[in-house]
Amino acid sequence: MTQLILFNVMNGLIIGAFYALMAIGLSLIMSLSDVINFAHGGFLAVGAYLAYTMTPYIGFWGGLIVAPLLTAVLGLIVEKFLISRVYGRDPLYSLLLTFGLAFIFEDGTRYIWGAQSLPYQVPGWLMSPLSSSLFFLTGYRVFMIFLIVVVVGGLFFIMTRTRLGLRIRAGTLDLETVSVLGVNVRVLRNLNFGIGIYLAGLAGVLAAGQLGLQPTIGASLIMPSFVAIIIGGLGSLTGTLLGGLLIGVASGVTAVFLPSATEAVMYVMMAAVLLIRPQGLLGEEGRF
Amino acid sequence: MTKDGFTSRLDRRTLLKAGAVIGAAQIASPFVRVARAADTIKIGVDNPLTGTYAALGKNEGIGMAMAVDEINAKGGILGRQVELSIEDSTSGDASTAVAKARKLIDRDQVSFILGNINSALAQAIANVANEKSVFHVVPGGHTDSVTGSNCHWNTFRVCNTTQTEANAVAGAVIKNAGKKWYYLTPDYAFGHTLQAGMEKAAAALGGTKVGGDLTPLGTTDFSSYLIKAQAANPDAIIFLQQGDDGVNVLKQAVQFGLDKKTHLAGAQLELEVLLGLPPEARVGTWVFEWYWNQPNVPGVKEFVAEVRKRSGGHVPTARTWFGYASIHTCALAAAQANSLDAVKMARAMQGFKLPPEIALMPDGAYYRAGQNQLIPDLYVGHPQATGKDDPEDLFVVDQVVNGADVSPTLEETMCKQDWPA
Amino acid sequence: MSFLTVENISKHFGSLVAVDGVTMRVEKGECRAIIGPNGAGKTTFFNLITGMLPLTSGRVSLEGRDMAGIDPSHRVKLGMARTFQITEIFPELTVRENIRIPVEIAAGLRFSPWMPRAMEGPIRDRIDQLLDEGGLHRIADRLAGELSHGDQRACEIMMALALNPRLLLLDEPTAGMGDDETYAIARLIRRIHAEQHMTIVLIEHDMRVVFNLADRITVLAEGRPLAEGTPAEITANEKVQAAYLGGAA
Amino acid sequence: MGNLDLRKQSTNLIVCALLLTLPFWIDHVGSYIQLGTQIVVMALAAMALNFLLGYTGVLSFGHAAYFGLGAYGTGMTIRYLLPSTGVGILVGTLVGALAAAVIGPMIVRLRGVYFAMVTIAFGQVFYFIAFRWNDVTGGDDGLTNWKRMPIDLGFTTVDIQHNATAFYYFVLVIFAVAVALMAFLLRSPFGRTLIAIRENERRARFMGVNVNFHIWMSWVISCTFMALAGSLSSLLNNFVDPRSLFWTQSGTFVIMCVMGGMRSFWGPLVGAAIFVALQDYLSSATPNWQSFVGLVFVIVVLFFPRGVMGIFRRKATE
Repeated sequence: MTQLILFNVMNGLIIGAFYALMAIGLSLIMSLSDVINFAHGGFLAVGAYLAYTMTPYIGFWGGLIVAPLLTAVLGLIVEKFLISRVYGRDPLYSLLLTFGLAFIFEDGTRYIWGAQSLPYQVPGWLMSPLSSSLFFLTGYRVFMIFLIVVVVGGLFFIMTRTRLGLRIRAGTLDLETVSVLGVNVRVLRNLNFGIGIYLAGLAGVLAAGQLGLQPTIGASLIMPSFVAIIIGGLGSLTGTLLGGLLIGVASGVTAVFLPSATEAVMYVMMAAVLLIRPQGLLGEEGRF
Repeated sequence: MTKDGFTSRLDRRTLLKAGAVIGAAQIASPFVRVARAADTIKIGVDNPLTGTYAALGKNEGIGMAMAVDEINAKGGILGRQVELSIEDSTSGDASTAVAKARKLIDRDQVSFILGNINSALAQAIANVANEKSVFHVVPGGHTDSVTGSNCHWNTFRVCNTTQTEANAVAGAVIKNAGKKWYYLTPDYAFGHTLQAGMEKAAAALGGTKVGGDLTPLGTTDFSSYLIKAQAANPDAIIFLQQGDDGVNVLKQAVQFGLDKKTHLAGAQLELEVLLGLPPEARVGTWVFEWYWNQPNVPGVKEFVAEVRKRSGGHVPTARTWFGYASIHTCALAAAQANSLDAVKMARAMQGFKLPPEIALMPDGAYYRAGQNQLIPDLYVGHPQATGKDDPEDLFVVDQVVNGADVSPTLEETMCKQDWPA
Repeated sequence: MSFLTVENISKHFGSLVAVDGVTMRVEKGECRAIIGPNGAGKTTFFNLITGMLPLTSGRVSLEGRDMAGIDPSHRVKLGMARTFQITEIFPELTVRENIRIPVEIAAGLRFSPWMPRAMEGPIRDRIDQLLDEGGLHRIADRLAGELSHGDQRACEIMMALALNPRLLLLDEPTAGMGDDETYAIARLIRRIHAEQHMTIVLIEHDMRVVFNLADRITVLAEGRPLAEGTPAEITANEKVQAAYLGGAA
Repeated sequence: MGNLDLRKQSTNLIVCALLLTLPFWIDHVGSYIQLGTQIVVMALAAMALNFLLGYTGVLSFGHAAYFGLGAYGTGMTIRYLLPSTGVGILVGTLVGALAAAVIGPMIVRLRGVYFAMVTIAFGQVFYFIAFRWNDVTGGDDGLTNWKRMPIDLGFTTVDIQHNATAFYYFVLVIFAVAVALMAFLLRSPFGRTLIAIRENERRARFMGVNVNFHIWMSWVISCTFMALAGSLSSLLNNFVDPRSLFWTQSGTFVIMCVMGGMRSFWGPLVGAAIFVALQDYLSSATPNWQSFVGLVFVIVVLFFPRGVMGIFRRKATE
């Protein structure tokens, strides 16, 4: 029994890291642009499909590098021509816009790549478990964690050490002041959106390695990401990371005792957090 | 037929054909549409085009369109051309499916209604069709109740009941793996009945259940279930997930190396799922409901060739055949009864044997009287990582099981038909 | 006991000290002006009094009642009404509706799902009276968002007055206005002060307005009180001249 | 002022006339009566949402949950407790109201996108309950094996079970009562206080309005009418399934409000009519209907943010 729980805790961390990757991208966009990007799952699917399409030509590794970048470029374009047009208006409109885009993305991927699940192949040596007793630790999952750690670490570096990151963080706190200081807010939001979408694209490629590649691949990941953001603290990246890991572990452990409550448990956690600490675990007061 | 919408093409083609019958001179006339509407026989299709079952729905659609063309080429139904009215039922929104069924029946005045892949939606449509007394064919929704406890006189089903599938495959799993089974079952009506069927079939052969979990429909990460399953140390893990869930769970099980520690098996497996799996995950013991590579059955080769023309080179799956057989069932029912009256047609189909060029299986297939369930052959076997002669030849049939031998008896199905007085 | 007592209040934003130990007493019926250079913490000071921001330390009391822990909306019920530096009105409603809402709230109808018959007349009269006093009758049926800056400000002041406050806090009522508008607003405030003996605290940049209206003046600089006194005393105060008036004059 | 009143009255009259005569003309415009009933039900839902969205200025993206609760409440009452349509509606509506009342305090402190996000997340809780609690709700298969019952009025029985037109008028009567109630509330001092919050929350707060409490009340009222709409929708289909509480359904309600015009009382009705008819048409016309629905969202947001009634109104004032 203890072993089973331990397994599930570790497994939950792996799933949680994945939720966090999604959620951090969403959270970045939400903090700076006040936009809930419902199309995040759609971008995720695009990233996965692009990687699938490119793999025969540039291999798994090439796809892993290029596909998220291309997705980010698509993100930059969508932001520039569509989403940026609703900045400054009632947040209602940005929600509806990305909601509509989510429809278009899902249907578009189905139109281009078909409704049939596609087999996305990961190099053979990554596919096997590392050890026979810890069989759920496949090479791929360990690699996934490694990559997520590197990327999230890189993101935190960008956010705390580079000019772009400092401006984004300042912008999330007080956009007016930042614009007064001569920062081009349009460009800032555009780049920030691109970073968020890059993370979605990367999550897509990683997801395709262990899930069937179908147009709805991103849809089921959006809600856990929301919950991760709410639990972790609106506007706090560290909080979002923590939130993702927490719900991953919680649903992993719940699967042992009460499998039918694996989703419910994260919402119960969310309700508890909202009651006790409405700004989220690491959120700042008054930032919501 | 490429990936873009088949409805639009279908409409255009049927329109042209209808036009040819009415007379070339009238094609340009604005009244063609009206004339066509009055003269054609409409078959309503209420099947998924979007969501999880979109791929299956598309394949059934290809089979349906092909059958319609064949029928029209031979003069149609009762001398009238046939036209499909296709509605997207969505993959799981029963309210939409019901609304669409009512729309097809009330507004489009269809003579037949087909659907659905999702068992729940199939049952919901069956109830509407029964209320309106419309001849209904379920191409591919498997749950037992449709031709069992909730059966209707007017609802016919092409695909098998879950119990039949379970009976067909249970022996092979016990032989290949052993008697202790752990179930991973999708948490909805289809999954429940399939698991019950497997348990029953296994019990009859001395198999036991060592554990099981219900997984929600649409689960993406099955790892915690797999960990539990592995901990129970079974001879075989029985996967009852379908579609995308099936792809996800098998892909993850094989990544965990479970195929090397225990036997992976299940009941129904579809070519669509195999195609979505990476080669190393194409493992286990399963049952197919129809398979395209049957070199000794006459007519199959031609059928495959024709489907390839329409699907961009892809082979037919069981789904394609379901759609094909469903439309032919409608045409045969009308021809048999020489009427479009639903009661007469349903009476005419009791015990009706499909002609071999439509059944396309060694022992043929017939609609069992009193239940309206098609009793076909089933194909027990194992997948292969890559096809030898054809990349889509991914299944090896070890044994063809005659459905008559593995179907539950009419009493066991609990079907009580509610014929109108 | 003074009407409004502010004792040694401070507000820190992290390491930034916006208001640093300010004490002020305002008597009933007094018109007090608060002046100071930009960044002196005047608006923060206002926000502390009205409860929009929590105090870091110190005490605010109205007629001896400690305001600690009392929500801004509740402070309104206790008699505090305010306007904002950037006019806060209901832009998509007409001026009449803008006035009507606070009148109904003041009449205790904010939860009322219907208008009691007996209240209809008095409420209509009160709205008309306020429209008259604010000189808003001519524009009563126009959308507030479409009005000139001065008219919007007059509307906002009348909305505050509609609440029957005993203390009126005005944050730069003439900011960004031309001479005519400034004059009209100043006259409006003077009339309210004179006719209703309203206690008024106002932040103002325009010294003509300040010296015209205020009974006493408090000068803030860098969050600290620099001086307090009658207009004449403040004019004479060397510290103030050095820090503020000197530069401005 | 006089002109405006006249126009308002004429809008009311046109809406009433169209709805009352719908069964007589709907077949002639290539549609069918169930679609008409569907439009009225969706219109009620959209107007219920607009009470919060358009008149209190609070952005809920999780209203489908209360729609679904009403539907399940009604369906389960008729199936398990008492085969009475009236009791079913009552229970369904109360269940929705109760859930909203309990959840309200947890969310009224939030604003804007955060409010939207938390309402979605809470809505999902109910979705998962309906989805996972197979034994009671039927899970993904939906709640079946029950039917709306004829209404016994004592002196006569209205057969809404088999007569689609009778059911349409039954729904229309409930719609009329609900809409009249909402209109009455919005024209009261309470309603004006809500509008004050929409217009300027800070101003409202500094007028002594306990904003969070008022938002809570508006939320509960809105969700109650939403549950009523859900209840009617379950009766329309004799069926409920978990997708009626899925968050994407909430988005559909929001677009109905925006498409019709959030600032207009009848706007959501117009939006619901357009959206339901359009979706019905598109999903028959093309398997790629989702793209077109998505495109409608984008076009409305970018080009018609004030909705159909907004366009009319602008034209009229020009």
